[in-house]
Amino acid sequence: MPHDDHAHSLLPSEPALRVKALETLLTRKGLIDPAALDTIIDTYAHKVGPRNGAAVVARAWTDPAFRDRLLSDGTSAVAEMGFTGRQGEHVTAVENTEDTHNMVVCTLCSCYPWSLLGIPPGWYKSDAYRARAVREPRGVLAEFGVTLPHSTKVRVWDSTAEIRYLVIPRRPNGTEGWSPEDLATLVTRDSMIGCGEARRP
Amino acid sequence: MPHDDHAHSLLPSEPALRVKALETLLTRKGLIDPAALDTIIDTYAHKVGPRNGAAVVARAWTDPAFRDRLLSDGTSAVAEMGFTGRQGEHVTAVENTEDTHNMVVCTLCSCYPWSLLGIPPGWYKSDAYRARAVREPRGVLAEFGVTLPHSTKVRVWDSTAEIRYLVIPRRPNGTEGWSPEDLATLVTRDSMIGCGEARRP
Amino acid sequence: MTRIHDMGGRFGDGPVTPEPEGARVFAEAWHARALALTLASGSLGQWTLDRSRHARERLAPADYATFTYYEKWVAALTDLLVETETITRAELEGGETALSPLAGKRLASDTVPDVLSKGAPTDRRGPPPAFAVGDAVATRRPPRNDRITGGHTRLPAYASGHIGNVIASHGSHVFPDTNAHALGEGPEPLYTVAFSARDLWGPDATQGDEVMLDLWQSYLKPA
Amino acid sequence: MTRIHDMGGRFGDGPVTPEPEGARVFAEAWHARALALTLASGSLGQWTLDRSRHARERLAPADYATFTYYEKWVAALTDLLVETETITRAELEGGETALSPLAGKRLASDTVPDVLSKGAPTDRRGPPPAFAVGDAVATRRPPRNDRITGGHTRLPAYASGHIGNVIASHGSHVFPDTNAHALGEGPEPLYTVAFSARDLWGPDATQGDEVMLDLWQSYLKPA
Repeated sequence: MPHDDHAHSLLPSEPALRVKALETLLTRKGLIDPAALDTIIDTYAHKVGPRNGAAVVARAWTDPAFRDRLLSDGTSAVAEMGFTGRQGEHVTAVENTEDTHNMVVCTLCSCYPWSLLGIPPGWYKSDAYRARAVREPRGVLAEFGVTLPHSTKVRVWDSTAEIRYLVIPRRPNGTEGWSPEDLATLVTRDSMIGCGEARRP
Repeated sequence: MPHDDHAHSLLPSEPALRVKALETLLTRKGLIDPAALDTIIDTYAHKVGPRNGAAVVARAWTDPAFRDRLLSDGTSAVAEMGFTGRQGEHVTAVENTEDTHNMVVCTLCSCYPWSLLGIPPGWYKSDAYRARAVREPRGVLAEFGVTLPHSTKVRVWDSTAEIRYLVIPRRPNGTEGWSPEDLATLVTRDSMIGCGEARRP
Repeated sequence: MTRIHDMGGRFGDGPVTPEPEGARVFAEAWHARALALTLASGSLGQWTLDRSRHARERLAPADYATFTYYEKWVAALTDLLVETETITRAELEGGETALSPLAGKRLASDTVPDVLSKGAPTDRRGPPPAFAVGDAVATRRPPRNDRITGGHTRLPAYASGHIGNVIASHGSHVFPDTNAHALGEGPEPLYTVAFSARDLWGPDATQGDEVMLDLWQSYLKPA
Repeated sequence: MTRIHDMGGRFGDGPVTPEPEGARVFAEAWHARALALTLASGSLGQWTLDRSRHARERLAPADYATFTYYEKWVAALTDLLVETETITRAELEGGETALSPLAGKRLASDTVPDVLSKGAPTDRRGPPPAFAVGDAVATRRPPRNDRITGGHTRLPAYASGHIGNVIASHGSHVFPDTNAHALGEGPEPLYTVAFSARDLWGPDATQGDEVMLDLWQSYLKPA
């Protein structure tokens, strides 16, 4: 798109105006502090996002004792690294192997491990993903460019309660001796949802 | 609404224009004869409608041998009266009694006995009716002003195949000796779907 | 659910709004044209009734949920016309057009009464029925077309995986699951099966109330 | 299905469209405001998270099927604000307004980091678990809230009436079916149950693939 084009009209969209009107009303009633909204937005726009999960994964790849703690009690293990809070109160980590590929969905709404991955991407919240991930995970994976052999079993985790699932993707070959910080750069958001693999070095 | 108001703008609606465009294209290609459309419309607007079903019901009320034939082989019995054809190829009649109230729906689309009742009313085709009639028939009946005692069993017929169901409502009291023609005036469309009762004299 | 159309038992829809007995058959003139256009196009013989039902079911869920009734018909009709190459996308978009090779099959006005009053019965010779009136049967779970993934089927989700009793046997009828997909009429025994409303919906349903469905033999197994 | 939101397994949706890893968290500025407004309003304590989920599920099916994600959030938020009398319809329509008695509970900017990083765990003391890891269990059919007709429940229709195996036991957690309806937290044992994909979907699924769900004890019985 040329730099002088706008993706949308400059006229605010109808939902944008409605949200603004609601915010104004709630502010007038003393129910909302707009500065608090700014802080919430800043948190999820800049502070809490997939880099958290990537740090967890990279540490699990390099620290076997941590990996064991993560798999046996995900909530405590990620809390060690300071990752706690909203939509991450109860964490279970599931590990991809040659035999098993894990994939996460919430068919009933869009539950997602915010404390580790931030706000879910649009596709995770889409009807198509919610409807299809449980029924045809391999078809969905193909749309992400991932093809698994039939010998790899697919386990789809439908997040129907407050347990939030983090997928530990397979560590790429050729990364022996890498630091956790360098490894974390290979860990994509999609790989921690189970819709992708970690980047190759 | 004052007589000089229009229910809708005089500007044709978008679907109206699209239907018109499709008709024009099909006519140009020689696939459609607009006069045939007129004949189809005239058939269902003026000729085939609930008066057919009402005549069947009134005869069943007054002619015990016909009633027996209607209940044992609905298709043949209504064919005797000249009611055959599209969306009425296979007819089953079900009779309301003090013990049993029958009600018809098509949850998957809007199957309906056209040859006997014509084109279904809007509510029959609505999501609300399709979704609710099977689960809470008594709640739906209440919206039609019909309240049944708990001792009356409700049987809902979901028209999932090409069998079309005709409900024979209960004959109103006080109609002894009435002619079939007079009785037919008491038989409403809704009563033959099972969402109403016959009119009282 | 199988698809968005399979809404039996769904919560969240509002009240049913009765209409006066004398209300117009077609609320809008275009509704009548849409219906007639669909019937006349169907008589060209390029698709089956089952396929036309499936074409409506296949509409995008957001369209199915918001289109009015006849908008669904016209949208599905257009899809069918293009899929069967009866018309082309270019023609739809206003491009040049020519007489169709199917023009000879055009429904003539004077044959309409005959065609409508003849209808298209779906009873056929078929295999002997495996079940008798009175038999207990269990419906297939999940509800699915077992020949075509995501294909047309007439077992609603709400009645899938339940046990009912055969109350009528209708001989064999054209099988929608094949007939909608050009796999032939594949006639199968058809039954009416009665289910306890309590079984289907739980204790909110009134004891003794029943729901009846017409189900083909391959949807059923002995219970 | 229970409601329109219960779409697991539905056919008819298109492909999933991946997004670049670096895509903006909020595609539109108003998305961010909608999310923040929902979180800040929730912290007033007038409803539970379960009730807010139910408020989204209760949107009219046509709205649910066509609203964008954050439109659903804002529509449900508005419904909750009015239902709890936190705001009035008249205020929404632009009428006069006054300071709310709940103003003292307003989420302050400086407490946001604390509130978000604390979260709201849902594990509770509760009854001892009736099932152990390895047990076979059958899920409730139909899927329903057995206290409130049409109420909130977290058993998806596709997994209802199936047999699976308990693979994890999580102690007791707040029970959404009561907590969404002001019937208390009613903690119940929560399990992760594994189902064979073939059982759920039929032979189109790959042998050995599984679907796991987190399910509360009252959704389950011994199999």
